[in-house]
Amino acid sequence: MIQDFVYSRAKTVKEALDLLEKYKDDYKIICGGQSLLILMRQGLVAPANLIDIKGVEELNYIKFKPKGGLKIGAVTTHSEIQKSSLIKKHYPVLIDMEENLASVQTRNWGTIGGNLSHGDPAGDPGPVFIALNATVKMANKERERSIPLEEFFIDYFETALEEGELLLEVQLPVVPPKTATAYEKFNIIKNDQGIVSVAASITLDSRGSTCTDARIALGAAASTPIRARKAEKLLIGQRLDDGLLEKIGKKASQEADPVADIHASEEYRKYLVKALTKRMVKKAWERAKIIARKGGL
Amino acid sequence: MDLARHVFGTGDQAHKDWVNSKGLNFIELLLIQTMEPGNKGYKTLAELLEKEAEKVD
Amino acid sequence: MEKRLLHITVNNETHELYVEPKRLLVEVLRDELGLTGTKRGCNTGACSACTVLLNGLPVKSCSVLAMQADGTEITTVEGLADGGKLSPIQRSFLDHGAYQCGFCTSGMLMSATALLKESPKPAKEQIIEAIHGNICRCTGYNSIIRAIKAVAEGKYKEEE
Amino acid sequence: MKKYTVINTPVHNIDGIAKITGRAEYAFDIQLPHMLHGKILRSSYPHAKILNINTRKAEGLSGVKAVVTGKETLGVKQGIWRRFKELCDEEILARSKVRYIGEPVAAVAAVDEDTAEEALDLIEVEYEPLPGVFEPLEAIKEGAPQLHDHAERNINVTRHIEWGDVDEGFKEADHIREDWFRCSSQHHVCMETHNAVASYSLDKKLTVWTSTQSHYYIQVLLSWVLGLRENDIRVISRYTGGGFGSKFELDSAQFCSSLLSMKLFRPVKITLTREEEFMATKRRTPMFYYLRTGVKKDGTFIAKEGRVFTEGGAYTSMGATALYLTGFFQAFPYVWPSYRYDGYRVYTNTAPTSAMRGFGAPQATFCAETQIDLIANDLGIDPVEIRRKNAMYPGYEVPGQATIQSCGLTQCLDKIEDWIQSRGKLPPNRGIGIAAYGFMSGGIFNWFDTPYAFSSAVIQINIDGKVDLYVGSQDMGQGSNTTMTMICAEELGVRVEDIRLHMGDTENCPVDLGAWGSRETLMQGNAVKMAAAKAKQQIIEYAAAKLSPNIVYDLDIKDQWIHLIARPERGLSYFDVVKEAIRGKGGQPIIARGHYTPHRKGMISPAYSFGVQAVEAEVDPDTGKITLKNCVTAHDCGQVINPIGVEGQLEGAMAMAAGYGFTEDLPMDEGKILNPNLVDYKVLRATEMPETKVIEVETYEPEGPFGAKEAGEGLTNPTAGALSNAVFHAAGVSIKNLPITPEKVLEALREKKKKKSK
Repeated sequence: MIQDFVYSRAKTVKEALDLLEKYKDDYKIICGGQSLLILMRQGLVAPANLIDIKGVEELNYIKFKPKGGLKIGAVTTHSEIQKSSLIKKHYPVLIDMEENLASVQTRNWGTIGGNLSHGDPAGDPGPVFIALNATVKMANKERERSIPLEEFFIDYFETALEEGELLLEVQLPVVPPKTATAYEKFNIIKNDQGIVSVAASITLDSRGSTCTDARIALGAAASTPIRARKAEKLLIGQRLDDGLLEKIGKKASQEADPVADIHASEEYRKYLVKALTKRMVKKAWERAKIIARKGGL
Repeated sequence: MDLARHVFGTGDQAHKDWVNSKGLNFIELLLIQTMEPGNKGYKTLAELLEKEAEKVD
Repeated sequence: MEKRLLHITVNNETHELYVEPKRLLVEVLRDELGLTGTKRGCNTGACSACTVLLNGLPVKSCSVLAMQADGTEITTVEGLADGGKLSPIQRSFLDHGAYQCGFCTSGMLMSATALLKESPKPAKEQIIEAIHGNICRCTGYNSIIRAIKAVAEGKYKEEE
Repeated sequence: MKKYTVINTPVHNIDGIAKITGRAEYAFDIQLPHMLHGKILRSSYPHAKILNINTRKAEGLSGVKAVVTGKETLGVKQGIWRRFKELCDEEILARSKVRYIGEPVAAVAAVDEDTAEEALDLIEVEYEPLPGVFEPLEAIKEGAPQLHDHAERNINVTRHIEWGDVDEGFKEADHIREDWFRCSSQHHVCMETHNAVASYSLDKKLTVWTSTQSHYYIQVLLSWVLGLRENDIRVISRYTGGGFGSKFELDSAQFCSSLLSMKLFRPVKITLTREEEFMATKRRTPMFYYLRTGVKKDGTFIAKEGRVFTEGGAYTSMGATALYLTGFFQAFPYVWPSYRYDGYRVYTNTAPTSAMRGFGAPQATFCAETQIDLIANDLGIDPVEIRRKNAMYPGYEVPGQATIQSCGLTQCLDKIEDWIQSRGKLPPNRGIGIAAYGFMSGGIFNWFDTPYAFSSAVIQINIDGKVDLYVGSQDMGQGSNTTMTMICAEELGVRVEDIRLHMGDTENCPVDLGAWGSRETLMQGNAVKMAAAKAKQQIIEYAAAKLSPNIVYDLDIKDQWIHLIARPERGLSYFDVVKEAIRGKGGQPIIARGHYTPHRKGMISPAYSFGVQAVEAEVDPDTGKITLKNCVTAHDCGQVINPIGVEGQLEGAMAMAAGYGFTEDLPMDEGKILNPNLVDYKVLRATEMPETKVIEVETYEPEGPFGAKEAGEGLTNPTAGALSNAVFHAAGVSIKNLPITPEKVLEALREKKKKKSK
């Protein structure tokens, strides 16, 4: 049963921030509410005030600038991202990710801002955006600030959002030349949340043979999406071979700190991190190689 | 043997009490049957039933 | 709890009613408007039996606050058979036995309707993806997939 | 004229239009004037004494109309095995002791659901927690906590099946295999959760709208626990949103809404939440299986010994039947010269386990078919060959148990072998596994102790030729309404649209035991056929006078045309004759009755379906993940009545059984189910379904209507076994512990590697 609450609807960012200020001691923000409403029905969340930002149109956009990169407004739905030709052209991995995120029904109403603010370590966008070096823009009544997405996630269902603060936008830098990203989650029922998920972004040198930069992000492998930095280091300046992949996989699974639940043991999750990391690095590497061959992006 | 099956099969209090009153333990017989090979529980019970039958004749 | 005014258009009929803000769209449709064709199969937004079209897009009416649907256009299963004529997907469901107990059927039909509107000739993968969120415990899905495919292949035209 | 005009033609489900337009009104949808809403307070302890229940605060909450506890009931220990007093052990509203988490202890009626739910928190229950026991092999040990006073060592039911000389058999065997298997639980996950609207009126009559597989059982059980006369209770169940074995026992929604309504003389509706559904509406019986099997070098089966310990949960429920059937079907569908089975159902402090589609047979088939492939592998014999060598055949007698009349098992094996060959060489990490199976067409047992025929039907033909067909069978989606309509139309010689079916209402439908054990097509079908034949006879008598046939001519009706069999062109319109017949009867419509109760048909069932299923699966060696590619089933269900229906049953059963095989499970901690929701409980989605193919092997079953037999439940039996065999052939590991999760597969693969490297 959903507990009673006072419902207020914001139409603009300013209205939203005023409401956050007004109700600061006890509120929840609802956008798509695809996760929140379940928690409220189960009585796990019972805010005195519910602030609805679904209708804040000024936060519903997908913009791309060849220099500035990509900007996605917080109330943009998953479906809008999935169907964006801009994103398909410049960040195809996001389409792969969205196509496998929950169900059509959820994607049609759920939003990217809501998903990230929920702070679920098993969420799909987290690892992919981290691999793509995303930053998030937040604001309260006084100021705006931007931080790297990997610093946004603090703990299970806990983010850097402070009281009175609203997530406004996700920003992605332009993808560097000869770079490609791959993402996969492991699950038993397709489109379920990943038992473990891995995103890898690989940048190759001009000849497309050795790795000059790498970002590996793991989902559901710790209390937040995390980067496997030690594994990344192993890649720099290297050429791809099975021996290297094995080492990277091992390292990544050592960096993972998963918990056991009814779906998988801790050990199995670590093993999956290894298997998926190997696959994603290889996949991203091969994609990057093709890009390098074509020259440029 | 079939009678033994009937006795175990119904497993109601009347049958249990009768078997127990004959110095065997109904539950033990059941457990022997499944814990040990060779159909022991039933054989034991069948023997008992035969003895009893003879008495009646 | 203070009730709020809700303007909503359902199957081309406009309604104005006062609802508690905590009411879900599915509750308003079933309990207030008596449109019980839309079902509820779970409490965790996992089964999609409650799927309706909101401004043409399939959503789970158990995962949308009624107040969030303010000013939108909703289509439920009751809105599919227009003027006494079954829609193509409904006729195809009949021919292919794409339902058994019928409890997930409304949601399935809404998902299928939205898919065929967005891409009239979907590939099998698209069909499967479109109904992935809808649980059916009876049919094993394949008859539903065949039914949607048949419409996609033009075997069922809109009745004149 | 062709043999049948209706049978074996694809017919739209007669409820189809209602279901695809949202007009079908389920009990879930019922809204009555002045109706209240109820909620049930459930135990959070797996095992505890109830010392006291204080309802004062709850009753004080504004909007609350009544609270009931076990104290206010007659305290009947009810159960569906009415013939065996000790097996009736469930009060539904516990009075002195709770035995599983989720057991009802009180119920509230209020003006709306939220208020009722709020009131639950205000009910103060004083428990004295008792130590619990959760595993059968623990519960049967000396000194384990005892759930019921009458059940020493928590033994609830035992079953013994034996024929031939097993011990001699093992002496003759060239090869003996012993294996332990663990069969997990599974939940029915009906899309419509259990619910009921009860309305008690001042004239002491109770009407209950509910979602059930047997309105008759619910009527009888309610009269027992409420102390009302059987026929002062009317149970209505027009549409049922899935059953699968979960909806033919009395449930907490039906009982509590009735109690509250009788207290308030107002309609009370109780709808279980999905969580309650998982916690407290019965489930598939988990089993620990020990199999010892002896065979000859050439694969001939010699002797088999099976021992089973089943997790009974807190009450008997339908578990006693599952215990017997799993033992019987353990030896199915093969010829075993000697067989011995000992089954033990053990009480545990977990949600009661009961009937679920297949009724013990899927567990048996998984273990048996997995072991057969291991034996075939040991001996280097082809899996199809070893099954063919030992397959049941028409006329075979299962000693002391059953006589097999129709049996198309060998033809099914041939068809599956052809398909396997057509697949050619498989890509790496792929495998095809097969499993043979059979199932009953309704049970002959009468533990419910009904004095009525097992199935009855009534027909009334009106002046316009429209036929009112009254049946007691329950359509829960399997399509029996359509099947009965088709059987009636065929026998009577009219069309489907000439028939108006009446069902799902104890007030105007004759008794049928309900939709379980795959009984409707054969049993209700026979009753309908008999009624139709009698009605037809009456019509033909009138026609005979008109057509004055030479005695050598015989009359028949086909497709509304009453004619001389030898000269079909000579005849009369069905409609004309009906008009005259009714006038001739002094204005009385034509009325006929039919009934069926199996006699002298062994211990189990009048007829058995057979089949073989092949599952092609791929195993990812890096993660252990299983992907289903193909599922082909060759099935002998006798004469097909409605091809659309049979196909739907096959595919649906396969999806449910595949879930049992590799995704569905009910993990528990101290008796608490850890995944009581559809996010964490994994049913198959459209994305997991393989290509499915159905090959009909038609036989004629003399006992069945038009030669038909079971085509619904049996199809749940083979999939888990076929899948485990597919994994065995794809990856070389055999998982004997359901469900076959990627983690288990991967672990087995790593074990195998270790062994190799050593």
